Formats: sequence, C-alpha cells, structure tokens
Amino acid sequence: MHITRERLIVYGGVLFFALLPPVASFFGEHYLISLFTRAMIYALAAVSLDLLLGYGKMISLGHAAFVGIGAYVVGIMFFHAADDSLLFGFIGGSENALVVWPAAVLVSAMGALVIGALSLRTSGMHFIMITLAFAQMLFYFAVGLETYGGDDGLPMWNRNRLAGLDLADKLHFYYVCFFLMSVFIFCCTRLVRSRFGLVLRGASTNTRRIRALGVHDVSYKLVCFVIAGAGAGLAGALLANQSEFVSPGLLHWGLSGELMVMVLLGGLGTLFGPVLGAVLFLLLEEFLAIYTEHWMVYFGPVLIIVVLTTKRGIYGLLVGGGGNRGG
Amino acid sequence: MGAEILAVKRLRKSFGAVRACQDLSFTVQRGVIHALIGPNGAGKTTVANLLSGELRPDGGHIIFAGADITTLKTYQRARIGLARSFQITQVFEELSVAENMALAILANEGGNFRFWHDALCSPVVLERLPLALERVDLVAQQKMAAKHLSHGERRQLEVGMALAGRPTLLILDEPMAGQGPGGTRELSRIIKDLKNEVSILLVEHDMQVVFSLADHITVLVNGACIADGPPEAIRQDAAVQAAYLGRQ
Amino acid sequence: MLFFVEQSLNGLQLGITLFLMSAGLTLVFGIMRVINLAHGSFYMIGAYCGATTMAATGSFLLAIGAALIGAALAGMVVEVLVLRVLYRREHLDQVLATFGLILFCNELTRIIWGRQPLFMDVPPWLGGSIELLPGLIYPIYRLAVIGVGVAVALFLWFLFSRTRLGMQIRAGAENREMIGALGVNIRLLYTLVFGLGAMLAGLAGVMAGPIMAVESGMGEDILILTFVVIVIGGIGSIRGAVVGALLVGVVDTMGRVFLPSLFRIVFSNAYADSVAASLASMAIYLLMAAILIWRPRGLFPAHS
Amino acid sequence: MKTTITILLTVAIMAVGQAAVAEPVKIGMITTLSTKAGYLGEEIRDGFQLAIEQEGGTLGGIPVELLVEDDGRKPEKGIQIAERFRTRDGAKIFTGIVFSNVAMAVVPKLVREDVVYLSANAGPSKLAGDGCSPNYFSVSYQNDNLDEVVGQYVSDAGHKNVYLLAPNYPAGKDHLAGFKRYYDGEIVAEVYTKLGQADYAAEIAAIRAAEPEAVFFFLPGGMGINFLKQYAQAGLNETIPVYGPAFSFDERILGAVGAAALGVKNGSQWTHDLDNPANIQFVEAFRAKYGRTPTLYASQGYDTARLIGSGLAAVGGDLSDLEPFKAALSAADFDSVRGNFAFGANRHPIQDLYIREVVQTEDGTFTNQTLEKVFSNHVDAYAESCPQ
Repeated sequence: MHITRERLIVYGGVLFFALLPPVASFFGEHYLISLFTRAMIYALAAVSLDLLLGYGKMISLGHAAFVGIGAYVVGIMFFHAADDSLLFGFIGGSENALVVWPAAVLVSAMGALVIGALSLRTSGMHFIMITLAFAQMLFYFAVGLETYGGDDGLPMWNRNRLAGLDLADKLHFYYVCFFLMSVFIFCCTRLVRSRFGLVLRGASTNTRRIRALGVHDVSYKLVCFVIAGAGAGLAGALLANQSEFVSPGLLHWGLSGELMVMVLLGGLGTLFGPVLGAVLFLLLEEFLAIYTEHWMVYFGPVLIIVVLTTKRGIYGLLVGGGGNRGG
Repeated sequence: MGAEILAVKRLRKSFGAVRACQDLSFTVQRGVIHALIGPNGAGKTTVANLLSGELRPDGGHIIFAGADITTLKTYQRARIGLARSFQITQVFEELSVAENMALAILANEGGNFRFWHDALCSPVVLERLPLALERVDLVAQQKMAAKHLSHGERRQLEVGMALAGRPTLLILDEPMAGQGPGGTRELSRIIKDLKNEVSILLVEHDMQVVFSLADHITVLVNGACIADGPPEAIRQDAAVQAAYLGRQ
Repeated sequence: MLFFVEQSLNGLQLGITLFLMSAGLTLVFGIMRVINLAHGSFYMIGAYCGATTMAATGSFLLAIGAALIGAALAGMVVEVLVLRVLYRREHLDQVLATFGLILFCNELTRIIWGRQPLFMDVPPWLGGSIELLPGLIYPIYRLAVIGVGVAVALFLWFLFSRTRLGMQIRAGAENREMIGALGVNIRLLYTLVFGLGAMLAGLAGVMAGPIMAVESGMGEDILILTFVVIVIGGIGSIRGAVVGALLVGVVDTMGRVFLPSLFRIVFSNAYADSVAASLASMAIYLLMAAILIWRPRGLFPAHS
Repeated sequence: MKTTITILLTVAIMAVGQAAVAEPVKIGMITTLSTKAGYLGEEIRDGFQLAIEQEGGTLGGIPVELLVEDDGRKPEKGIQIAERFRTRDGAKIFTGIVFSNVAMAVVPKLVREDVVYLSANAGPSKLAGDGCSPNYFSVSYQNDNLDEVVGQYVSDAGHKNVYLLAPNYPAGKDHLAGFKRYYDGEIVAEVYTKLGQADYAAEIAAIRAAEPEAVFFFLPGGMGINFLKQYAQAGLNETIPVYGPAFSFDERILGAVGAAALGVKNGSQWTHDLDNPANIQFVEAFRAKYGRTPTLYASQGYDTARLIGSGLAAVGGDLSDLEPFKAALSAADFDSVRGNFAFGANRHPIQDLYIREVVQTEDGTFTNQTLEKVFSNHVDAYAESCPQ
C-alpha cells in the first residue's frame, strides 16, 4: 500500500515539474518558471545533503561550502574565459558547460575529500561544529578573493554554453535543471540500496557492530561525504548559471542551515522529501515576505514545531504514518 | 601453532587504579568451545573487548591463527576471521533482518564500493542469505525491521551476523544474558551446532550453560586466571570453588 | 617589546570574552549533550537588556543585573518550551530547532528595538586608561573584562568542585538515570544549568556592549568563534574552554598584527597586505585543523 | 438593510472610481530590511514613501504603487525579486538596492531589459565606468565620492601622514583608493581587517605605536561602531583625529556610538542642516512623520522619488517608450534636497561634497553639522571610461 502511494507521489512530482513551464506560460506567470528552476537547484543540493544527514548520519553544518565551491569554479572559469587570462598561469577559462560543470563537481568533491577526511576524525557534536568552522573559513577566503570580486561577488555576463541548447532561454535552462535533478535523485535511490549504501546505512546506525563485522566505517562515510559534496558542487554550478552571479554568500553557514531546513521539512532520509522541502521553503520565503517584512518571526517557530512534531517531514505525512521503512 | 587458533600472552589492561586484566595468558584450540568464566567484575568483557580490538592492551600479545594481531584495529581483526557478538545486542536497528544479515555477509567479502546494483540482489547474498537466516531461525522475520524483533530473536540475529562472515573464531560475549529459559535452550542448540564449523570463545556468566557446552574452561577472577582445564577439572578445583562457585 | 606585551594583553582580553561565551555553551554541551545554536541569541539578549537598562537608568551595574536576569530567564523559558523535548532526540533535530530559534530571536529584536544598533557606553567609573608599565597605556574597561572573566572561571571552578549543586550537575552528566534515582530533580537541575549557561552568555553580551555594536544578529559571528574554542578545548570541559579561548584570542590577535609584517619581508607591500589579511582571518580555523589532526577530541576531552 | 445597501453602493462606486483611474505606475524597490543592516533599507524606503505621500499617492501627478521587498543582502534573492517585479508585476522602474554586492548581481542583468534602474544608494565603480548603461541612473553618489572629499580635506588640513584602515574586501580597497586619489601626503600604513570584525584592540595598539597624524577608516555598519567606541576608549581620539566617509556617521549609527564620535569629521553629499528650501521642508516633514532625523539614505530615497516624479510628469505617466522618460530623468529637473544636482555623462550625480562634523545637540542627541563645502560640482573618477 505504502509503496504504491510513494510511487504515486513520485510520478505526480515528475509530472508536476515536467508540465509546470507550459502551464505557467499559459497563465502568464513566467516568473514561476525561474522560481521553480531555483527550487530545483536547491532541491539538488538538499538531496545531496540528505545523503549525509539521512543515510550517513553525518550532521554537516557546512554543506553550503561545496555549493559555493561549485559556483566559484563556474564563475572563475567564466572570468578567465572573458578576459583570456590563465588561472594559476596554465589553466585557461571556459564557458562550455560540458567542461565547466564537471570541473565544478570535481573540485567540490576534492574539497569535500579534504574537509571530510579532517572532520571525520571526530563525530557527534564535534563534527557539526567542525564542518561549520571549515565552511566559515572558506567563506572568509572567498570574501578576500580580490581578483574575483571578494565580498562584492563575481558577475557573469551570460550563462554557460551547452551544445545544442540555449541556456539563456528560461525553458531550456529549466529542463536542463530538471534533467540533472532527476538523474541525481535516481542515482541516489540506486546508491542507497547498493552494497555501498547498505554498508553506509549500517555504519551510520551502529558503528560498533559494523567494525566488528570487518568494515572500516570511516572510509564509507568519507566516500558518502565526497559524493554529497559533488552533488552540492553541481547545484552550485547551476546556481551560478541561474543567477549569472557568484558571491561568498553561497558559502555562508546561513545557506547550510537553510538546506538543512529543506531536508527536514521535506523528510529526512527519503531523497524525494528534500525536493518538497526545497519547493516549500522557497515558496514560503517568497510569499510570506510579501505579506510581512518580519516573516522570520513566524518561520522560526513553524520550523521548531515541525521539528518537534513530525518524524519524516511532509513526505512522511504524504506517504503516511511516518513510515518505518529503514533509513 | 597448528591446533591453536588463539593464544593470549601476558595481557594487561588497567582503568586508572582498577586492574581489569593482569598478565592473562591462555590458549584456545581449534574446533572447540572454550569458555571464559568468572564472577561479575572479573574482567570478562574487558578481555572480549581486548580480543576484538575495541580496547588497546597496556601490554602483552594476542596471537590469532599464528599472527600477532595486538596492534590491529577491530575491523582488520574481523576481516581475518575473528568475529564477535556483544553482551548488549548490537544489530542495525533501522534495517530489516534480511538487510542486517546481507550486510554481515557483504562486510567480510570486501569490495563494497559498488554503487549501482541492489545489495540484496548481489550474487553472494542470493547464495548465502537463505542459509544464514535459516541457521538462526529467522526466515519468517526477514522483512521485519530489527528494532521490532523480540529480545531472543535479536540475539539470534546477532549470532547469525557474527557467523555470516564465516569466521574462524567466534567470541560470544554473554549470549545468554537477559534470556528466558526458552531462549537459552534455543541458543544453546544453535551454539552446539556450530562447533563443527568454527572455534568458539564463550564468555559467559551462566554456569549451567558453560558446563553443558564447553570443552575447555578458563576461570577469571579480578582480571587474573586462577584455573584452566576441562570442565570436570574445573568443577573440582578448590580455588575455583572458593573464589567463585562458593559464592553462588 | 612593549608593543608585544600590549598585543598579548589584547589577545588575552579577546580570549576572555570568548571564554565567557564558551563556558556556558560547553556546560550545556557537556552536561545535557544538546547542541544549542541559539546560544548566540542569549548573548544578544544580554546585550540588548543591558543597553536598554543602561539607557533608562544610567547604571552599569543595573545593566549587568538586567542582562543576567534577562538572559537567564530567556534561557530557562527556551529550555522548558523547546529543549526539554529535544534531549532524547538526535543532534539534527536540536540543530534545526535551535536554528529556528535564532531566526525568531533576531527578528523579534528587530521588531522590539528597531533595526538600528543600540547605544551602550562604558560607565564613567570604568572609563579612561591607565599606564600599566611605562609607555603601556591600557583601557580600564578592558582590564575589567579580564577581571570578570577570571572571576567567572574561579566561580565555575568553585561551583563544580566545592558545592553540592556542582557535584549533582557533574553526577548528572555522568549518569542521568542514577542521579534521578538519588532523588535529585533532574528536570529542574537541567533547567538551572541551562539558565546558568544562558546567563554566562548574557554576561558576555553585556560586557561586550560598551565595546561593540549592540545589534540584531550580533550573536552569530561570536557563536562560530565559540564553536572553534570548544572544538579546540574539548566538549564539556571548562578547563578546555579556558585554554581554547585563550589560544584562539592570542592566535587571532597575533595573526592580525604580525602576519602583514612577516609577509612584507617576502612579498611586495600591497600583495603582502592582501594575503596576510586573508590568512589572518583564517588563522584560527587553521589552528583548529592542526589541533584536530593531533587530538581529534580536543585538548581536554571530558569523559568519552 | 439600509446600511447594507449603502455599503454595497459605496463599494460599487469605489470600484467604478478605481476603474476610471489609470493603472498606477509600479515602482519596484529591492532593498535590505533584514540582517544587521536592515535600517539602511528602512531609511531609503521611508524617504521614498514620504515623497509619495506628500503628493497624495502620486509622483509628478501620476499615481504610483511602490512594491517593496527585502533582499536580505543576498544577491540571489535580489535577482529573484527583480525578476518577479518585472515579469509578474510589470514594473519598469526599479530602485532601492543598498549594497554593492546585490547591485552588481541585479543591475547589469536587469538593465539589459527595457527598464530603468535608479540607484538610491550603492554606487559601485563598475557601473559608473565601463559597465555603465543608459538604463542606469545613480541618484546617490559614486562609492568613492565620499572618500575623495575626505582625502582633499585631510590634505588641506595639513596632515602630513595618515593611517588607513578598511575591511579586507574589494569595497574596502575601492574606498581607500578614493581617499588616496585626493590625498597628497604620506601613507603610514594600509591595514585590512576581517569583514565583520568585532574587536579592534590590536589595530588600535598598532596605530598608537605608529603615531600617525591622522587616521582614515572605512568600516561600514557595526564594524565602524566597534572601532569608534574602542578608539575612544583607548583615548586616541584626543591625540590622533579620525576621518571617514559618512557611512559610519549617519544619525542612527551615531545614536549607537554616542560621544565616541564627537568631533569626528566625515565626508558627505548631504546633511540635514543644508540650507535650501527643498531640504528644510523635507527634514521637517520627515521628522513629523517618523519622529526622527533623516539620514543621508533617507535623503537619497526622497530624491530618487522626486526625480522619478519629474520624469513621470514630463511624459505624462506614459512608459510605453522609455526613451523620453530617460531623457527627462537625465535633465534632473527637480529640486534636490542637496541643492545643486545634475547628471554627468555616465548618469551619475555631479554634485557638491561637504565635510561635516559630529556634534551634540542641546537635547543630548548626536548629529552632524555641515562644516564646509570642499568640492563644487564634483564629477566622479570613472565618468570618462563610460562609453557614450
């Protein structure tokens, strides 16, 4: 029963996202297309964070760092392409999405490898605080990056090129984001059921047992951290393209907190839930703000109540009963 | 070597002023059930933790299948065939019984950095999971989450998981703790059946179980070995009676 | 040399301010095992209460009193309404709920006190500077901050090693069930400890008021520094908080002062300034990483 | 029954009345109302709204509707809001952005469309120079202006050397560059601090040791408050004078700094005591409505609204073609509260710049007093690099 309901929600969601642009255009609400593009990009980042929080039980409060790294790779490559200069004296810039986006993913993954390797020397509260501190360190680093605009950020004058598509076109870009988000979520659903995913879920529920079974849990967690970082990097690359702008704000811990809110609001450890969470968060932010300047005074308590009362967020409510399917 | 699977040599461990293990030496032969007994606070669980690698000894050596494993980490020891169960059952609460068992099977296989195919459908799991579940009588419960199992069933699952990796030595840390008479009987039967497959170090408090199962017994008091021999010899040993049985 | 002494004193003073924040937070972390992002909000509440009281009465002592009471009350209300439910929940829930609290508190202060920063000045009797050594002039207020920090450290030491309440708190940290069985009201105890933690944050806030801008959101920057202190010192250890805070204070100050001149030896001026400034703002995080590699659980890990 | 009918009738009449009046012109204000800097956006908005209210809901006789939204100082959010205002609400006139980083993200993209953006605060150099656009007007200043005037004044005052302090980010460097452009003495040191730094004890000790004749700092918001308080506590304000641009000395910040800022001279294009009729009535009206003295941000918001009014009046509210509207804006045919006001070739202000001093009034509050006019009809340094 639950399985079919879950499927229903997922298919419904896919249909919704697929049909949104034509419907929105029909009603003349073009701006919804870009709002939902943004929501999908945040969803991508939130899903990657769900891998960490929901499946790896690694509470990272510095996930925005990888979003920021991805965005900066795109921005910096664009910068060098625009003025024909070389990065570190030998890397040329590029506007080609097929070059830049994989590069963003790769660099974010490498960042995650370093930060993860250091942070995973600890666990629990230490881990939370250390990830936060490292992200903050990168934030200050970006603020001081004079060549690339520092705190003022780095404007891009147009979006990346992607063979055969016009990313500057709202619809093209929307569907590119939709495609990438779907692929990423699909890969994640495979991942959590794979051998790696099983070991990871085991490692996150009972460290003692998994070690006694002969598994070096830290290396699995590290790989998960890297994969999540890579996902966030992709989201960063897309976000840079969406706003045609990169700024240190993307590395700020406020964004990490917001991503975390999206995951929990949508449903921790559900992969599809964070998408709902991201959409809801952006809609709330967008429309609460129209009604009151002080929207956060309402949003804060709502958040607390959601945390205190629901187990698996909106997705859990929709699927029913909070669900007891593992991890 | 040869007949010995495990040799413990002058093992020492202190927690502050408490000496949990003092110059402990004993050997476990292949293919036997070797029991480690002692009154509460004798340091039995400390020894189990030292052997599995969760604790570091202050001194002494642990030789497993001819190799010195004193400095190896828990997961490394598990990989070369040293498995254990815990006094307080340690299973993966959120996962289903089948997933628990599959994980135990896969863990020792290595090569788990595979990200695409469903873990429960991998060949090695398909091949070994049914048998592994059957051995501990959990076929019917395989879809249940581990946290919904009864106390006895969880214990069975844990023993089953420890066995799933085909260890050469299995350390059972107080498997009967908290079991009712029915559970004890069931578990005793399972342990007896295992004797042909794997050497067992049974760390136990329940004397009846020990004397009915063990081939060889080491008695621990205050972290030191006071007697070592076959059950009959231990039953007769004056020191043991004075220090341990006398108080029962 | 005199310059070095003065800068060491500055590092010490920054460290002490951080200690006031860290002490409360590490108590809550260590004893209740609860991660509280809203600790910075108590710092802010302390500063706002203090600034308001001082504006109304002109008395700095009353301001301190108001800050202590305000922050402690806020802390206890938050404990009873929100955190009590969270003790047995996962860290993730605690992080999110307290993140929600931050948003709420920041916006609420904007609604109540308006968007502009508040004014708070050094009281006249602590104003001015004195000459500590020939040529070394130091503001009296900053010396007072150092004094308060030392007094708090002594108070906490006394509380935990000499009083019955302190023993109970420590026992409660070791074993929640046991202390309950001994007939101590563990709920009340936790509320009190949380209130104490919040009160220390409020004290830090009101002491910072005359030196720094009293504004909405002032708690977050210092919160992250406090995390660094606690990671370095070890969760739950007051001694760790003292050492961690001093280390962070001194490294941060020294980095800011001496890195530019060090870099100027090697690079051109403009480049050196820029690189040194970046590096100085990252110095404490690098310190944290280094200590982490050496001792993953911090310098003074409390019981594992 | 009778009342119901009356109400229904009233509603009907109002509806008809509404329909008869042309759709009001929508003005999109993207500004910062939350975060620590929220009061800046509040000032701009209040100044702007005052102008609309004074004209009874119109600007230049054309009914307007002001859409205000908080960007939270986040560039991404600013972009999102701009897009919504433009495509959903159909706004063609934009204003309000406080911070350069938001402006740099929103403006270049926005002005590629068929809209007009009038800056009521941020004036990054890029938008004044080679990144200028015919759709972009700055009603406030170019960022460096307020530093340039201080640089000139400090030179004139005869300080032979000066110590510079700014946060380590591009705006910090720009502002110091602006100062140096007009200062001809020696620079003792140029120190960059962490953005958002709270404690300046180390820097202050370094200043004391360096013994400069003067200190120039650019530390906006809370950083400036921290620095000024700590500087005064160290007793240095009595021996080494500090100077800065107006950003750290608006009336609301002065309320938080108090006596520590007393006597500090700072550069600005406007002060509430400027003696011209437009300004006198503005300050009076603002005080009456909001109960506080307007800051320069409020004056910029007010001027922006009045400028828009002059443009709208010139084209009779017809924005179907923006060219005449832009031409009318360029003429700057309105009574600025600053007195002299004209646009340069890059559509940035050509205006007078003043040095003012922080004083205490009889009722104990701290405020600014105009000291002297340093530049007349000052043109910013980037105007030449704006392609025509």
